[in-house]
Amino acid sequence: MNEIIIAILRSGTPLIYVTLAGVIAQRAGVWNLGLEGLMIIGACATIVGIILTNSILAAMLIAILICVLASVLLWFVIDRLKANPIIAGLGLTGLGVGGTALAVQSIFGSQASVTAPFGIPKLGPTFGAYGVLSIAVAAMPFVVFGMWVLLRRTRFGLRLAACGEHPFAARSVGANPSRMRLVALAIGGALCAIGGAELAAGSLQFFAQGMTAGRGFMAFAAVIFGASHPVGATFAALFFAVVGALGIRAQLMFGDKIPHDLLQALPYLATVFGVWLSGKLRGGAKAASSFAELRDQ
Amino acid sequence: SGGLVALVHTQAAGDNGPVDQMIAKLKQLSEEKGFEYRAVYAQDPATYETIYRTLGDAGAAIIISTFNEVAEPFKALAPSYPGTKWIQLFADPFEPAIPNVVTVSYDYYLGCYLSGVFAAKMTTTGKTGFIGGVSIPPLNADFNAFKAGVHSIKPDASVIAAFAGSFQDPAKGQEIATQMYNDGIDYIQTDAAATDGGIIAAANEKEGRMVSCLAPGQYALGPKSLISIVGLDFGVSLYNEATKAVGPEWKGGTHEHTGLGTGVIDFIPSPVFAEQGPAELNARAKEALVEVEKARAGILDGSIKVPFNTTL
Amino acid sequence: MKDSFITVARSLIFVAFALILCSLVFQFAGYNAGAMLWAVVDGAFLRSGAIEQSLRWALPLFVTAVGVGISFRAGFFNIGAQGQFYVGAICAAFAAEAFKGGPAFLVIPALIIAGMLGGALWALWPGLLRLRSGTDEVITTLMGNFMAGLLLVYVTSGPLKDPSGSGQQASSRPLDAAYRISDSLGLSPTIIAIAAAVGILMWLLVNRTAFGVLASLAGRNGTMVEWQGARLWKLGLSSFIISGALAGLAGTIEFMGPNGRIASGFLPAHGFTAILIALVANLSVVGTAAAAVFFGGLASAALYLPIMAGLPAAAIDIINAAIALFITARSKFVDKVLRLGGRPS
Amino acid sequence: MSNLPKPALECRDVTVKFGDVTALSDVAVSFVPGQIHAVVGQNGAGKTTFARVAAGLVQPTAGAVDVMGQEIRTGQVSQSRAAGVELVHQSFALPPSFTVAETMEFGATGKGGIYSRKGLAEKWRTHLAGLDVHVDLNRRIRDLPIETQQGIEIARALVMDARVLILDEPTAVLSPSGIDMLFARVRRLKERGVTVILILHKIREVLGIADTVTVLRGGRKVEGPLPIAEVSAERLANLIVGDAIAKTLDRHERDALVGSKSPAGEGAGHPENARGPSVLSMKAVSTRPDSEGIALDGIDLDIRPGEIVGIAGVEGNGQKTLVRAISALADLAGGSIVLAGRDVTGKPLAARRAIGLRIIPFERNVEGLSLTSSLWQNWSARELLQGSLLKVIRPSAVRETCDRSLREWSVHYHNSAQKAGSLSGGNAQKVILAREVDRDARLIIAAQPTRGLDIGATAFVWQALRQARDRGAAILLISSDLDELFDISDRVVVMLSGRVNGEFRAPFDIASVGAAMTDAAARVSA
Ligand SMILES: Nc1ncnc2c1ncn2[C@@H]1O[C@H](COP(=O)(O)OP(=O)(O)OP(=O)(O)O)[C@@H](O)[C@H]1O
Ligand SMILES: Nc1ncnc2c1ncn2[C@@H]1O[C@H](COP(=O)(O)OP(=O)(O)OP(=O)(O)O)[C@@H](O)[C@H]1O
Ligand SMILES: [Mg+2]
Ligand SMILES: [Mg+2]
Repeated sequence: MNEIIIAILRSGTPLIYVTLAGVIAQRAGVWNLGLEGLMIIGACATIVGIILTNSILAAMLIAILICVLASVLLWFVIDRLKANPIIAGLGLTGLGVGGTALAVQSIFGSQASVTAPFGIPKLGPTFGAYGVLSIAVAAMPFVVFGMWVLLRRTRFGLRLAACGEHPFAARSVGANPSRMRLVALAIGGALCAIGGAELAAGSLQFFAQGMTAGRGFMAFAAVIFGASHPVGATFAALFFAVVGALGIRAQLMFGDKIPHDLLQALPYLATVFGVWLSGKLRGGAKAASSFAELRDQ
Repeated sequence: SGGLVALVHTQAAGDNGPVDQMIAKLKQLSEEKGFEYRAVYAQDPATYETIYRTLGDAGAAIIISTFNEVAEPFKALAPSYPGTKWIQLFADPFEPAIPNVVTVSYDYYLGCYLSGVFAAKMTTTGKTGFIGGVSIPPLNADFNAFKAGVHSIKPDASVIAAFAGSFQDPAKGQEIATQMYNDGIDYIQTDAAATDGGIIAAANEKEGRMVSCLAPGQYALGPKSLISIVGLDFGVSLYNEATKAVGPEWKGGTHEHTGLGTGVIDFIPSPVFAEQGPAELNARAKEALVEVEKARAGILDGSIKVPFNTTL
Repeated sequence: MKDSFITVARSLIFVAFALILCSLVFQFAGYNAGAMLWAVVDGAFLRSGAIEQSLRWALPLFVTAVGVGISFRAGFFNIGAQGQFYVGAICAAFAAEAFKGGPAFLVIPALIIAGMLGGALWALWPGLLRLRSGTDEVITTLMGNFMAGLLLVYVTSGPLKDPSGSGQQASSRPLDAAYRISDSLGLSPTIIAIAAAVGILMWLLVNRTAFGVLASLAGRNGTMVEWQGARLWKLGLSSFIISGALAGLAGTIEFMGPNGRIASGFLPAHGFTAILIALVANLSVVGTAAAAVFFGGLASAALYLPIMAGLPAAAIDIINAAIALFITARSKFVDKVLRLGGRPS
Repeated sequence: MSNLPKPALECRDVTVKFGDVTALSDVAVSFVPGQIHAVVGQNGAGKTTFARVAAGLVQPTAGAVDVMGQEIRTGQVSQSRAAGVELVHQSFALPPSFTVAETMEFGATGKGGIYSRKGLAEKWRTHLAGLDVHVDLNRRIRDLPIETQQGIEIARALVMDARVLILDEPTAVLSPSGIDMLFARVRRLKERGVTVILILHKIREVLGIADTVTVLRGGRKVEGPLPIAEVSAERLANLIVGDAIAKTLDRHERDALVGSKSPAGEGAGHPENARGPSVLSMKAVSTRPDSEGIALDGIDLDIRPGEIVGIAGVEGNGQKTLVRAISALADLAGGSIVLAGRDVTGKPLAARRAIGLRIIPFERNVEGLSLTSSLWQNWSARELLQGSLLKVIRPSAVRETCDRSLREWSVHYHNSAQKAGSLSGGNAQKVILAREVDRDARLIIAAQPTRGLDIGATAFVWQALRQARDRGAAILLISSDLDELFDISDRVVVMLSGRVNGEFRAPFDIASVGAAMTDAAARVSA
C-alpha cells in the first residue's frame, strides 16, 4: 500500500504543481497552453542550476526566476500585444522545449542529458517508507491548501476569478484585469518551476531533452477536468497519476496476452471515461462557450 | 581532405548511449581528418527522404544514418547521388546491393540473450524484467532474446516486459522500474535511451536492485546498482566505417555483419559496480559470468541458436 | 482589402521580429545569426525546388487546417487533428492491404474514402460525447491523439508490419507504386487537385451554404440558434465529422503520396501545426491556404537549416516557436505605422 | 454662493469620444446632494457613458468631475469609489458563478484577509438585511431572480460609504411591484443622505420618484437639472425625443408612453378583432421540471388570429416555461399543443416555425442575437433554417434582402457585416423584429419586447405588433409592465405558479389583475 501511495505521490506531484499553475491562469481568464514549456524550463534550470551553483536553493530560485520571466513574456504577448493566447501558449511551449535543449547544448557542449550530483532534499528516514519522497512532495498538500485559500477564501481570489469570468465586473469594482492576469501568470510560472524541479530533481537528478513528455498538456487537461478549482484540479491530476500507475500495472499483468501499445492506451481511455462521468455528474460543463469568447479577443 | 560528413540520427541525442557516442566519435573524426560534419536529428520518418536529398544536393561526401526505417529512403535516393557514400548502421543487407551504400547489422539481441543468462543466475526471486522505450520490432526482438536467455538457465523464472512509450521520459522509466522492483523483480534489462536514467534512479533507491543498461557512459549513474551493460558501441562502429569511407579503398555495395566477438557488441559487467557494488552480489556475479562465458562460446561456435523474433 | 493587407503586413512584421529575436539568441549561443536568417529564407523559398518542397508540406497541412477551422468555427475546440490524421492513414493502409491487386482507378478512391472514414470515426466519438453528454472535447480529443499515436505504433509493429528482411522496420509495407498518388517528393497533380478540391468545397461550405452560416452562429451563440429551431447536435456533429474526415484525408495523402507507407511516429506535430495555421488564419479558408504555405515553407526550411547553417534540431523548434509566439500579436503602434504607410498621400 | 451646499456630483464640460463616435460633448451638469435626480434620454443619448465617466470606468476625452466639491482623477474606478461614487450597471456586472456573499466581498475595499464561507455570509447578512435584500447568501448569482440580482447589485454598490449612487436603467428589468420596492429603497437611501442618480426611460417613473430631471440627447445636455415640479410629462417627452419626432407620434402612443392617462386601457382591447379558429391551442399542458424555471401545470390557452393576448404575472411564475413549451424547448409531461390546426405536440421547433411560429425571446442578447456575429447572419438565421443545410446561398443576395428588411424596419446601422453587439438595444430589438415579424407569421410570441428601449423605440415595437395583429397574426405578449399589457392587449391572462390564474378582458381592472398576481406572489413565497 505504502508503495502505491509513494508511486502516485511521486508521479502526481509535478503534475499537481503545474496543474495549479494552470488553475490560477484559467481563473484569471487565460488558457495557458504554455505549461509544458514552463515545466521543462523549470526542470532544466533546476538541474543546470544545481550543477553551476552547487546549491538546491539557488537552483530553484533560478528556475523560479526564469519561469516567472517566461510567464511575463507570455503575459506581454497575450495582454499587451493581444496575441491569440492559444497560439502564444503553444509558442511558449515550443520555446521551452527547444530552448532547454539548446541551452544544455551550449552550456555543456554536447546534446547529452545532464546529471546533477544531488537533487531536492528527501524527507529522510524519520518518515519511514515515505522518506524517499522529496520535500517538494511533502510541501505539495500545503501548496494546494494555500492555493485553495488564496483562490477561494480571499478577496484577491474573488477578484482574480471575476477578472476571468466577467472582466467588466472586475473593472467596475476597481480591479485591473490586465494586472491580475500578470500576477496569475507569474505565480503560475513559479509553480511550473517547482513542478519541473520536482520532475527532474525530486527523485531523479537528471535532465533529458523533452522529459516532460506531454505532462504540461495533461496538467491543462486536469485544469479543465477539475473545473478550474484548485482542489478539484488537484484530484484530477492525482487521477491521472493513478490511471498512469494502473496502466503500468496492466502492462506488467497482461503484457504477455494483450499488445503493450494497447495497454498503454488504457490511462487515456480511463481519462476519457472519467471526464465523461464527471461531466454527467456535473451536468455537462461547457468549454466551448469560453472558447468562442477567446476567438473574439 | 575536406568535404561534408553527415550523421542523421533517428533517435534524440542525450541518451548517454549510442547517439551520444556516435556524435562524439564523429566530432573526433572530423577533427582528426579535417572534414566538416553535421549531426542532424531526424525525428520524423516522413522527413528522412527530404533530409537525405538536401544533404545529397549539398554535396555531402558521406551520409551515415541509423536503423531500418531509413532503408527505403536510402534505396530511393542513393542511386541518384552516386558521388556520395551512404552508410546505414543497424540495417538489413540491401537486395540488390547498391554500389555506394554500405549496410551494417548488429546482433544486439545476442547481447540481450547473454544478459538474460546473467539475470537468471543473479536473480534470487526468480523474477526479471525488461523496460523498453517503445514496443517496436527491434526492441521486441531484444526482449525475446533476453527472455530466452533467462529461460535457458531457469525455465520457470518470470520475465516481464513493459514499455515507457517514449525514449525520453526518465520519470516514467522510474515509475515502471519502481513497480517492477516492488513486485519482487530484482534484475531489469533496459532498452530505452534517455528513459534509462529513471530506471537507474529506481534501482539506486534500494540495495540489492540490479539493472543492466546499454552504454559505458551510464556506469557512473548507478555505481551500486548498474551491474552490467549490453554494450553496442555505435561510436566505434561509426568511427570504423567512416574512417574506411574517407580512405581510398572504400568498397560500396557491401554488408557488414557485426555479431558477438567483434568488439562492438558485448555483454560487459560494470567495472564501477565491481568496485563499489555490494560484495555479496559481486561474488555471485563472478559465478554468473562463468555461465555467460559458456553461453557466449556456445553462440559463437553455433551450438546455441538464439531465435530472432520481432513480435511479442 | 486594406484591412486584410494590414493583417498580413502586421503578421509579417511580428514574424520578422521573432526571427530577429531568435538570431540574437543564437548569436549568443555561438551560432552565426546572419547565416541562419539567410538559410531560413533560402530554405523556404529561394533554393531550387524550395517552392515545391514548401508545398509538399503545405498541402497536407492545409487540408488538415481547413478541417480544424470547420470545427473551431462551430465552437468546438477539437484539438484531435493529430489523432484523426493517424487513424485516417491507418485505415487507408488497412484498406490498401485489403484491396491489394485491384485496379488503380478503383483502389485509389477506395483508399481515400477509407482514410476519410477513419478520420471521421476518430472525431465522431469525441463529438458524440460532447453533444450527448457535454463531455469536454478538449480532453477527449487530446486523449484521442495519444491513443491514436499508440495505435499507430501497434499496427506498424503488429498487423501492418513490413515483414521484409529481418522484420525490424516499424512501418507498414510500402504501398504498390500503382496506387501512389505522388512520388516521394510529395507534390503531384493529384495531390494538388485534392487540396484544391478541398479548398473549394470547404470554401463553398463555409461561405456559400446555410450550414456555413448556421454553424458559425452556433459556434458563437448556440442558444440563439436553438431558439431559431436548429438542432445543435446535428450542426456540431457534422462539424466534428468533417474536420475529422479532412484530417484523415491528409493522413491518407501522406500515406499514398510522399511516404508511401505509414511509419511509427511519423509527423508527430502535424496536428498542432494545423491548429496553429487555422487560428493564425482566423479560421478563414483563404487565409488558411496562405498560412499553410507559410508554415509549409517553415517546415521545409526546418529540414534545410541543420544542414546549411549547422543549427541543431532544437534551434529550428525555437524559430518555429518564436514565430508562433508573435505571429498573432497586434500593436497599436505598428498598426498606426502601417496605416500611415498604406495611405496614398 | 458660499452658503449653497457643494454639489454632490459635478461634471464640467465632459466630452467622451470613442473613435469617431462622440458619446458626450461638453456636458456640464451638477447635482445637489441629498436628492433623487433622474437622467433621461433616448437609446444612445449618452446616459450610460455619463454614468461611467462618473464611476471612473471611462476616461473622458476632456473635462473634469468633482465629487462634493473635490476634483477627482478621472478614469480611475478606485478614485471614484474612494470619493463615494458607485454605479449600478444597466446589465448587472455580477460574475454569474459567484455566491451572493462572494459578490459582496469581491467589491468591498479595506481589510480583507482570509474568510470562511460562514463568516462571509455572517459579515454580509446584516448589510443585505439593512437594505431589505433577503436572500440565501450561499446561492449563486446565476440562480437568482432578476429583482434579487438588482438588489444585490445595489447592495454591492453600497458596501462602502457611498455618497452618490448612480443606477443605470434600474427599472428596465423589474416588474411593477419590483419597481415599487426599488423606489422605496431609493427613498430610504435618500433619507440616509445618499444622492441618487437614476437613469430612466419612462416618464411616469421620472415624475413619480425624482426631485430633478436632466435630459440628454445625442450626447449633449438638453436641459436640467430641472426641478420636477417645473416639467410636465408632455414637455419631458418633447425634450427627450426632440420636437421633430414628437410630432410624428399619434395621440394614442403618446398618451401611453407619457403615461398621462389612467392605465386602465379602455379602448385598447378589441376582442372583436379575433376571428376564425385558434392559431394556438394548448390543452392541459404540463412540463417536466428542469433547471430553467418553474414547470407548467395544466395550462389551457387559446389564441385566435388577430388577437393580442397578454400574459401578466410576477416574473418567474412560468412565463418563460410557457414560451419554451410552445417553442418545443421544454419537455412536456402531458397535454397537447395545436398550432394552426396541426397537432405539434412532440414536434421540434423547426416544424413549428415552418407552420408560422415566431419568437421574440426574453433575452435579446442571448436567445435573440449572436452578438459577435454579423447582422446579416443574425437576420438570416430563420430563413436559412427553413431549407436544407446544404442549400447554396449567395451572401451578397442575402445581405441585400437583409439590408432592405432592416431599412424597412428603420434600423440604424452601418452595414450588414457589422456585429450585432455594436447596435443599441432598440436597434438590436428591431433586427429581431425584422427577422421574426414577417408575412408568414401566424403566431408571434413577444417576450418583454420593449425592455430597456427608449420611448421612441417602444412605440415602434407596439406599432409593429399591432400591424401584425391587424394582418391576422396571433400575438402572445409577455410583459412585466402592466401598463404596456393593458395598452395593447385584447385579452390578459395572469399566470401563477405555472398555472393560469384568471383571464381578463378590456377594460382591464388593475385591482383585480393585481389581485390575481399578488395571489400568486403570496403562494410563491409560501
Ligand atoms: N465603448 C464604446 N465604443 C464606441 N462607441 C460607444 C461605446 N460606448 C458607447 N458608445 C456610443 O456612445 C453613444 C452613447 O452611448 P451610451 O451607452 O452612453 O447611450 P445610452 O444613453 O446609455 O443609451 P441606452 O438608452 O441605450 O442605454 C452611442 O452612440 C454609442 O454607440
Ligand atoms: N465595444 C463597443 N464598440 C462599439 N460600440 C459599443 C461598444 N460597446 C457598446 N457600444 C455601444 O454602446 C451603446 C450602449 O451600450 P449598452 O451595452 O449600454 O447597450 P444599450 O444600447 O443600452 O442596450 P440595452 O439597453 O438593451 O442594454 C450601444 O449603443 C452600443 O452601440
Ligand atoms: Mg445605457
Ligand atoms: Mg439601454
